[in-house]
Amino acid sequence: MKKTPLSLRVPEPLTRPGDAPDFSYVQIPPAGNDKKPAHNAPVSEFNDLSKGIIRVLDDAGHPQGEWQPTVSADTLITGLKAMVKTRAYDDRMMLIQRQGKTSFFMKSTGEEAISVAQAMVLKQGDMFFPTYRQAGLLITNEMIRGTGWSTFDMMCQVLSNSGDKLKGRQLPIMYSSKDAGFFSISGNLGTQYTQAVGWAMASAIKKDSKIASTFIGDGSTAESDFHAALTFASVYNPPVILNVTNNQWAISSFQGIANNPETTFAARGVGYGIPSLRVDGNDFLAVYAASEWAADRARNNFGPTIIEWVTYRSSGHSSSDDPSKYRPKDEEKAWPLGDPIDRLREHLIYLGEWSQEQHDALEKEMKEEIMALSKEAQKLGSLTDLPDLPMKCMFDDVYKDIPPHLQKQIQRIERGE
Amino acid sequence: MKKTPLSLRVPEPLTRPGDAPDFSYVQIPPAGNDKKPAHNAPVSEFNDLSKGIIRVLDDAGHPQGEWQPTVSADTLITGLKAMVKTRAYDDRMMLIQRQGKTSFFMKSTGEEAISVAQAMVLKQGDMFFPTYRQAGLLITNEMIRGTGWSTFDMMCQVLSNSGDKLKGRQLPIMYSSKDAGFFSISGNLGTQYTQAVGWAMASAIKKDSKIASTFIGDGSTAESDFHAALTFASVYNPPVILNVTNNQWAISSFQGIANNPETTFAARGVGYGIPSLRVDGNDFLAVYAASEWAADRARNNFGPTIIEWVTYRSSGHSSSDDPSKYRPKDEEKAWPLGDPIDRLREHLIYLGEWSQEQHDALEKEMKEEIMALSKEAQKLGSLTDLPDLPMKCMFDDVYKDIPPHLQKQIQRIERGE
Amino acid sequence: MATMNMIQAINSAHHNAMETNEDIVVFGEDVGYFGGVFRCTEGLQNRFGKQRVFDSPISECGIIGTAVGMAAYGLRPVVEIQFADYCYPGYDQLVSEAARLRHRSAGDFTAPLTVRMPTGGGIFGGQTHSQSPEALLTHVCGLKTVIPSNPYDAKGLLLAAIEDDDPVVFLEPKRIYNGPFEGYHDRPLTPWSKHPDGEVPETHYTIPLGKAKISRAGKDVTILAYGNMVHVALEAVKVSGIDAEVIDLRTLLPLDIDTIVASVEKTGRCIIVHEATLTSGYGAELSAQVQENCFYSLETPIQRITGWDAPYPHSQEWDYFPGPARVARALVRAMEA
Amino acid sequence: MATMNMIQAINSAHHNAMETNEDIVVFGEDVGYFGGVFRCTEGLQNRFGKQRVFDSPISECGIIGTAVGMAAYGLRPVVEIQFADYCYPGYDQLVSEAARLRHRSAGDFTAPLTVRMPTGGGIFGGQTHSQSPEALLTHVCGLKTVIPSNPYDAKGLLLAAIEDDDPVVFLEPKRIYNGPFEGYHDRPLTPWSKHPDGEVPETHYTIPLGKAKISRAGKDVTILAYGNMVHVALEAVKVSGIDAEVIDLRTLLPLDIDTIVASVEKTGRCIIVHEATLTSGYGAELSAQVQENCFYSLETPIQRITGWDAPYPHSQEWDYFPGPARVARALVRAMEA
Ligand SMILES: Cc1ncc(C[n+]2csc(CCOP(=O)(O)OP(=O)(O)O)c2C)c(N)n1
Ligand SMILES: Cc1ncc(C[n+]2csc(CCOP(=O)(O)OP(=O)(O)O)c2C)c(N)n1
Ligand SMILES: [Mg+2]
Ligand SMILES: [Mg+2]
Repeated sequence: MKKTPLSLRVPEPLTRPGDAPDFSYVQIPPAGNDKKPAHNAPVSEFNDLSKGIIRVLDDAGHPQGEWQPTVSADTLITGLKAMVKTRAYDDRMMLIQRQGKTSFFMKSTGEEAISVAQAMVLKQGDMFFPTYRQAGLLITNEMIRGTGWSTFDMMCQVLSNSGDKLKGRQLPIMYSSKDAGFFSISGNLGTQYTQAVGWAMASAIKKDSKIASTFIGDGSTAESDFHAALTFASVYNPPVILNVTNNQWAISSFQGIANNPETTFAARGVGYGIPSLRVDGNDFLAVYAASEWAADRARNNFGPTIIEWVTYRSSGHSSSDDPSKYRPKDEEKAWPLGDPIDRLREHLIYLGEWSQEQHDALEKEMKEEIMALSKEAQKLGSLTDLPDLPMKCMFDDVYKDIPPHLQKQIQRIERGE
Repeated sequence: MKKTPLSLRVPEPLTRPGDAPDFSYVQIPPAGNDKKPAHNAPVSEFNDLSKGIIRVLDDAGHPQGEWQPTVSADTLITGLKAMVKTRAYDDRMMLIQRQGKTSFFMKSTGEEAISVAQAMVLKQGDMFFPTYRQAGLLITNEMIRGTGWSTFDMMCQVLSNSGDKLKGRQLPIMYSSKDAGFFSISGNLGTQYTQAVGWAMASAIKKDSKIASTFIGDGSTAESDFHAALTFASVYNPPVILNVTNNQWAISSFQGIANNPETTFAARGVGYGIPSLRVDGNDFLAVYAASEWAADRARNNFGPTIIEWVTYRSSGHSSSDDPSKYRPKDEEKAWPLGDPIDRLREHLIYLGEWSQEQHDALEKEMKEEIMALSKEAQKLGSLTDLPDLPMKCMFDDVYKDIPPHLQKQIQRIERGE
Repeated sequence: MATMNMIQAINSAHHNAMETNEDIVVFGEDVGYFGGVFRCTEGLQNRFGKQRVFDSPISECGIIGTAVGMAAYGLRPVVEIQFADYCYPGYDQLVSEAARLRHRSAGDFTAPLTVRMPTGGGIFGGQTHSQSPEALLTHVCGLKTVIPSNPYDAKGLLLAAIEDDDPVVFLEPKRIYNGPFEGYHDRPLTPWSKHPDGEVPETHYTIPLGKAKISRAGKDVTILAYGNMVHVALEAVKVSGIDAEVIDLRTLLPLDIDTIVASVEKTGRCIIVHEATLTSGYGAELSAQVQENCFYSLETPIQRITGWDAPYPHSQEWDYFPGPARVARALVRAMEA
Repeated sequence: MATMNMIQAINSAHHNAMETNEDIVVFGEDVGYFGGVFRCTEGLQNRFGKQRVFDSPISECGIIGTAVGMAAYGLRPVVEIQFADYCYPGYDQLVSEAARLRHRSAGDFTAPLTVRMPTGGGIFGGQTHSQSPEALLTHVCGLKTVIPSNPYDAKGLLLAAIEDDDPVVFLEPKRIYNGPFEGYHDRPLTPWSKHPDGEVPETHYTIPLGKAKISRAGKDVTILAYGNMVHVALEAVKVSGIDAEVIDLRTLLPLDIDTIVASVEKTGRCIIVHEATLTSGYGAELSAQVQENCFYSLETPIQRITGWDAPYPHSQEWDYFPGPARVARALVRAMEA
């Protein structure tokens, strides 16, 4: 056998700044193609479902195939509203960051369907373990259940102002709302994945009926916690949805730095013996249906499901990022699965339940609502105009009770040391 | 849909002490059944190869099918000798431990084919990153290449005596021999897996022709490094063999605590987009063939291979372990894939290249050789009879040069502090 | 009252805790059917069922990470890391998650979990079965770190740790599981049954976290020690004949500085003993605090008698170990200087 | 000689090292095409090719673990952990592997790798972009830990680290990437171009590891500082008007204790400043060593002025940060007591 000299494969995206966008690497099957398996189907039935892309809405906005969810137009309109509101929120808060009123912000533009639809599917009492790109969970929860953090609360957190329920402790967007079923976001990537599995194990141990759902980015699947979570989920079969948001980018690294082209993130799950779906994340109906399927599966004690959402991070990674440095400008416009808001709007118009006029009005309304809220929120201060938190507030909640050594540090501060 | 109340699945082995052994969970296909794919076959060709068990020797010791290696009888006899020697070594050193001459020992009884055959396949300059259960790598290397550590050196390490090349620093069996292509064993499970991938990446970066091979146990696949290694291997395609020794047990935990029955350890690899084989680890010919296939693949720059070796840990986990506490007594006798030495012996006898008399003579010879060596080694001391290492030896090699703060600690010792 | 070694005392604490609180779950490598490699969880699975006591995959990351999630749900996980040397793969979940959750969520979520880890050497375990990582834990605000020196304290402190609403790391000095160890590896070990602190109630009791104990009153030098080093220190007092006060810290964080200061102000001399490596060990913190609080009382320099800055060696274990002779010599120096 | 900020100096060190040594490879999250989120590796991939400079998966465990393997092969990996706060998932590979390999194999295998990590706060990064984990590194025998305070030192120390045959953690105080920071967040930052230590040769030079630098000579108090706190200390000297000697440690392990002792013996007073949390911070070790070595010279207690024992807060960042006013007050106390 002739020897090829060894060399390292260093994957590169198809295109870089200056190139025309090229998404030929994303194989897009027609909508309605895939079977919907039984909740207790053997893992072998998921070989194909974890490799293709489950789609419901076709390019014309018509629903197709077995995965069509049973969902009322009202529900869909609520979903549309929550997506539009999330986008308006993102845009406004990024502006506020640009104005220097806070330190940092992150948007989920283009990925709104995922958190909004899944928030609608899960129930009060369930627990999400999100990343920083699921603001839609909180916004939807407020809209449909009115529990937990409001959009106003989120704004105050972003501003670190006197209305911030986290007392200015966390970086903007690191929300936490137990009442909304929204677990405290960590800055350390991946850790929430294992915790969600633990939370779901606890629910099972207590013979409860609550389920957990957690999110991770394509890039972050490389973290150790991804593996720990899948291993424990594989072994103990807890009621958890393990979402992988494959938005094609991890800051400047494309998804090929986390996985090779011969597989998918969902296919990883099958390797662990866990049913796994790969789904069009920009198709509200597909997200709703797959989430509902996984939630039902979990609630019926059939165990975990992995769902890879194929989507695209339309905006920069964060307020600190300039994506034009590493990917073609306007790449998001070429994303072949479109925009989730546009696609649900088209579907509703096709159903005769919505019109472009209504849509324009909705966008205007949400923009104004967010604008008004953000003005209110700024009245409670911002990072440039810090609330007068007593220094000792820093020491609260380090422990349940302030131990002697922290008391002494407070005294040092009080003594003017 | 009727709701099942949630509950945690806590896997249990089929049998426990007092029960009759039951290996019905191990599905054993006939020998010779499997295709041998091209070295650059797409990952999809490994779906079946990662689920079944690749076997060459049938129950009568006759070789079958495409995976038969081209290997001379002499080579096989060398392999047999190395396996018998490894077992004699293990037995003797365990005895020495029982006599209190050292603190600890671990055997690889029943798993000898894996390290012996793979040591024969790899070349001088390649690097193994083993666990504590691959003493056969060193013993074989000495036998066929005469480089690196000898069996005598291994004994001295186990005894922590004045011949110990590791200066008594490491727990017994934590060998290290660069010249033998045997990386320093770590007590922390799994870490060698990622390192092997890094070493292989280095070889590729340098356009070298050397390959790496690493081992991990079924239980230890749960560690974070397993995932890091597979992720990096999936992305950079380095020349590495990723062996998983599934010997059914991890101390007292059965393999079902690391994976669920709907998958295999090899199937994990396919999920990562890495070609993966599941092989009868007690079939010397199958081990030889699969190792050769993976080594050729790596050396030709086609990248990593994962191999799950289906085998059985016949002895206790270590000298500190009593397996009768958690599994049926004599479970090893019921192991359906037999004993690797017996099976190769039967095959050689079938080939007309070996006889029971020769085998008995070999076992006697190896026993005596090991006994003689161990007597020699004990002349250099043992843990009960410690060599007079100067205290400062402890400080050597913490850094390349002894830094001032360690010099001061040596001075403290010298001053009698 | 029964006679228990430290393993039995720890086991008994689990029994008491689990009987009264259904939210306590116990898991870790080999802790289920087998009862743990040191047998601390023996019999628990049989008694409390597999849903509450089970084996875990070999992933310290997964053990601590799932425990954080369970604790956030409302359970009280008590997990075992097989050896403290193996806590590092789970260190991120401990430091960045368990320790931070209450603060970062302003009390919205909490992580009341207990992480048990056998610690320390003296068992010819080589470098990866012998380390004492307490300094890597005490630097982490949000964590509490506890280390008992005898069966009575082990049970009372473990029950307090389990009932504590903050994450607690519970270090178990494995060298003294079976008996107090004065540091003479070549002499037979006295079992706990012959020691007053081997008398352990079978019923529930707690020893408050954050309170040290004076193991021996004395007036000439203060010795700060914890875990197995308490016994080494007591032996060093005997050997040296110096009337030292031996303080068993019991909880490293939060530290009972008041007891320490009162003693050092009395004695004017202080020695710190631990088995972990010297540099940036917990002894450094103790030394700094004693110096800060007792500067004007100190007659001679505070000394740290510790393991050397080398990986815990296998055969040279007793060269590494800070035994009674070394501590006794330090006592003499403390009086001379 | 050119004017460089710390990012450029670090970048320049990479260039010099990679030009002359083909065995140097550079990788980490976003370090390849993009050149790192702080741009320290900008242009390296273009210049040295993708086989030597590349993006890595987001796995600190994988980054450090593969680097250990590469180093064992014979390469010299220089890897970036995007923020020091994220080193924990790779901590086991650092502590149990990189730091131990030479010793446990008696020199058979070694791990000459450099792990770069931006450290510290002051950038409104919240608790997970602000931590200073140096004490968790200095406790690890077998590792060296380096932290520069200016561009000139950054380049020379980084080249020394890369050329060192032991594993080195190179901490980069991100608050001073662009200019010295005296601790006034509300004043404009002076760029390095206006500072003498912003003059950096484009050619290769090294600054030996283990040697501290006297940043300001003085006779009344010794201030021990490193990284950005050196500038805070210098400012505190100005504010207080006290003639303090400021020692920039530069290497934390091995520590240049001789320079420290000489200074404290002269001044009789010592203040330690760091941004990390107090308890079991590196200041504890410094305090202990000063006390052990200079007991009879000390006139007043050694003080530690540090971050408080709380997670680094977002909005209260400047309440947490040990700024010049706090250090100045400590100087006054040091003189008064
Ligand atoms: C443990 C850890 N390592 C690195 C980082 C820095 N970091 C923050 S976000 C990010 C990229 C994550 O990408 P992906 O998981 O794809 O999520 P996305 O941002 O695309 O939603 C990185 C590397 C971190 N926060 N935590
Ligand atoms: C990080 C770490 N965690 C735990 C241990 C303790 N330990 C040593 S061997 C072992 C079982 C390993 O089982 P497996 O991987 O199946 O290998 P086998 O012993 O069967 O060859 C455990 C839990 C360890 N050495 N390192
Ligand atoms: Mg992404
Ligand atoms: Mg095993």
